[in-house]
Amino acid sequence: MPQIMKKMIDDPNAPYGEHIEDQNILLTTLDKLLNWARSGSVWPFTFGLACCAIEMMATGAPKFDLDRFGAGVFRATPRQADLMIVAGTVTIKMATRIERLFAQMPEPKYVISMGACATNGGPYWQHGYHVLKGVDRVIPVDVYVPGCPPRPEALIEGIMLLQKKMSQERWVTQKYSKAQKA
Amino acid sequence: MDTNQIHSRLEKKFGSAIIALEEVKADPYIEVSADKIFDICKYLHEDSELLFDSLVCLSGVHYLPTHKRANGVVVEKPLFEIVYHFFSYSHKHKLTMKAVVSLDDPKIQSVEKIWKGAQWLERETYDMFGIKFIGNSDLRRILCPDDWEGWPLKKDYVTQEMYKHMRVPM
Amino acid sequence: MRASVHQVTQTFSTIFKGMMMTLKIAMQPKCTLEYPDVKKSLPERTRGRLFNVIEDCIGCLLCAKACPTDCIRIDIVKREKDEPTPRTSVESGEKPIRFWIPQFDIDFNLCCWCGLCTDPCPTHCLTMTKEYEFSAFKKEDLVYHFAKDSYPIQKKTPPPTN
Amino acid sequence: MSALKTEELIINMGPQHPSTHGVLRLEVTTDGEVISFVRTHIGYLHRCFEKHAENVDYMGVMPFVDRMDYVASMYNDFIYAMAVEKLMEIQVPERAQYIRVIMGELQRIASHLLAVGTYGLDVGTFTPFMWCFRDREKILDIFEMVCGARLLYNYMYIGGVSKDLTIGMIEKIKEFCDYLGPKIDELDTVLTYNQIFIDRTANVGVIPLDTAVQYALTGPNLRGSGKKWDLRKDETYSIYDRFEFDVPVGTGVQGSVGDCWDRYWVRVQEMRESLKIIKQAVNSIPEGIFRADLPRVLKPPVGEVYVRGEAPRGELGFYIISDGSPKPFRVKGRSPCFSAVSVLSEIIPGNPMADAVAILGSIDIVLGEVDR
Repeated sequence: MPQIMKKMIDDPNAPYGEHIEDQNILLTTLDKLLNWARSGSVWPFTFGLACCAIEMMATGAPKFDLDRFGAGVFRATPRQADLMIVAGTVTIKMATRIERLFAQMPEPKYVISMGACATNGGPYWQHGYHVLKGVDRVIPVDVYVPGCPPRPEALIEGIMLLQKKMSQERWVTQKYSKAQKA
Repeated sequence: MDTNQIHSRLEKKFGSAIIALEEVKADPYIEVSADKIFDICKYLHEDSELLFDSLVCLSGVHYLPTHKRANGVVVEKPLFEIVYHFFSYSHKHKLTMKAVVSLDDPKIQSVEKIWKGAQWLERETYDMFGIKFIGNSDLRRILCPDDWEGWPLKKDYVTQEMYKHMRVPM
Repeated sequence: MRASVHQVTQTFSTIFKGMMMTLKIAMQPKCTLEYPDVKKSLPERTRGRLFNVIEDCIGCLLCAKACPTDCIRIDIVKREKDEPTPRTSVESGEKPIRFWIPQFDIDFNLCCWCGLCTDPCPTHCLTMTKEYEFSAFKKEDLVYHFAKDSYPIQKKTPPPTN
Repeated sequence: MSALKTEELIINMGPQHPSTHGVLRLEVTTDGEVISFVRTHIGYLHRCFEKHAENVDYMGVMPFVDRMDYVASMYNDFIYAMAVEKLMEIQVPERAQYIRVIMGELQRIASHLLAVGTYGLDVGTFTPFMWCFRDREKILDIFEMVCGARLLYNYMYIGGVSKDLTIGMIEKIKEFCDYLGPKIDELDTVLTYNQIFIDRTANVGVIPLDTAVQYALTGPNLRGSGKKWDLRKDETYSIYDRFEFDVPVGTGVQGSVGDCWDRYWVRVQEMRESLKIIKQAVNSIPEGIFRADLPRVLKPPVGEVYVRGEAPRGELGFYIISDGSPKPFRVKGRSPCFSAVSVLSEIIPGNPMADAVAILGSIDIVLGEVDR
């Protein structure tokens, strides 16, 4: 699996940035600005596999409009997407493709495992010889959305959870703060 | 024409190749010997009385010694059953036909020349059971990856432990 | 020449009609449900997350048998004769509880939300709530343990290894 | 100028591609624009339905049947329940038959709305997708009110339906029928008779009738090629003989018979016919029990059955072999989309890439059913 730049992240539930030694006012505000921009425009990658893909399309459709979160722009190529919503059952024949597609995505990339099938094999875990028991066996997953299929609101809640997690990250501090270099 | 009339008509034409007509719960079927399958299907397709112009479904079934077949006969030797469902749009009648193939060398003639749709159905049966269809122009696995071990739908199938670098079982 | 003129006028007229239709609909009220602020009032039969009132559960294992994906793992231990057998609550028919239930886990990574487990339950303690917002950062948070840990005997069947 | 040495490219369209309606991979050999050869790869969503059906009891197979054609899962249950009932000779009560027809036809409209909406996306328009999904959400609300789930219902049990249809729900369905009629006419003005859409789909991907029969195409794909064949009318099952509706057939109005426009037009007309059926069924639904009382563990007699019905995508059939035990011995799902995908490698060559996308959208496939 490609070496992912370590997302320096604290406990997502902890309040913002308490325990970083080098509290530089400039870097943290830059971080906040960067995170606000990034989490406000998470571009998902059209990656519909099975039934959850229909609910993902329903989330993009007018009733549960995903564009209100800036995440409605479904990009078809992995090069322009920064969130892969694995929506549906991951079969073994498809797993090798998922790895390649995940590797092709530009670096700050996130994965939402939508539905029971992508999380742990779902209803196909017992006799599904061709089903991969959970997508986190091939790619790292950030948020698990339960449901079979999850309601569109559950997917939106999952994306909001991801946005909360993204806003905790500190790319700028990690790159320029003195504490890191020492 | 219902299954009995079709059975008598086939018996007149092919004699011993038509093994039996089974009056089974819900759907009667005709059992046929496997090596004459191509001629029988050609006759079913071309005969003016039958005109089966659509092969609706082709499925494989695997029996182990303790299992009971649809007509209640308990199987002694493990065998494969290939079931053909035909339908005729012009005469509006249907037919279920079965052919039995032994397990050690599962071979049967392909009917792809008669119904083009049969190619994929045969490929799927080959993928699931390992029954070779002689004459199928492109006999490859269709659902499982090409380097998958074993025939998944056989009753005694055991999943392989690893596929490339992924653990298959739970 | 005449055909191509007809073709051009035909194109513009149909597109114009389409655009007018779109403009008319753009003026109509929106059908968007602003999710985090406005939550849909779910109908009464909605099948959300399962919930089990453990006090009413008599450990009959009917739900685990009915589940097509075997995602309910129950572990029951028979009570001795002399022990007092508590009864379930009034509305569930006051059935005697003859088993300790040290483990009642529902693994929502395997559940298929079909509702087949709620039919055979004799005391109706296993029902489907309207809860659907419980995404998590870790997979283990989605395995829900309903058994009370105060039971003396702790014999847990391990979940399938991942 | 000496003949330039040209070389054909092999491009993989899929398994992740916005227009393949799921995980289908077309290995396309093209000289850059016109496709000369297509090799279709499926199996990327093979979820071992038949292996599950052999290890779960008859009622437990229902959730897996739901997930075969996950866009029209109510109709999969309908046909699977009919197959088991024919095997066990169960008499389904009248009210349950009416509820099944109402729910089945609502599911057909929802499935066609999705097919028509995504076909608009394939051909390049975005508005019909939004309108179709807005209307489809109204049907999903009805389904959620009746059986509790939005997409995979597990609503039809063997012997009837799992929950009754109350008066309030029947009112909601009547309300929806009046709501949808004009909406389909709106769709017509925006998409069906839009000249760009007609130029993109007429005379494209023509499937002649004998090829359609050779590849066992069924449903809107067969009716688009001019064959008036609908299992609800010609091989009547359940209570479809009590409703009059007519079967739309492709006549080559905009181009030739059997082109993409005809298949699309057949689906739009079928939505109107389904509305007619629902209106008649809702007005004449009798009172009574909604499920025959059956033992919890169903043990059908030894034997086999093949039952087929007119699912939104074509003739969906279930071939069930039972050996008397509570678990089916073998269940084979005959999927209409499987034969629809097999015809691709014959009709796509010779068309440019953009038309291949239009043809793929017009045969309306769902990969859960192709790969089972």
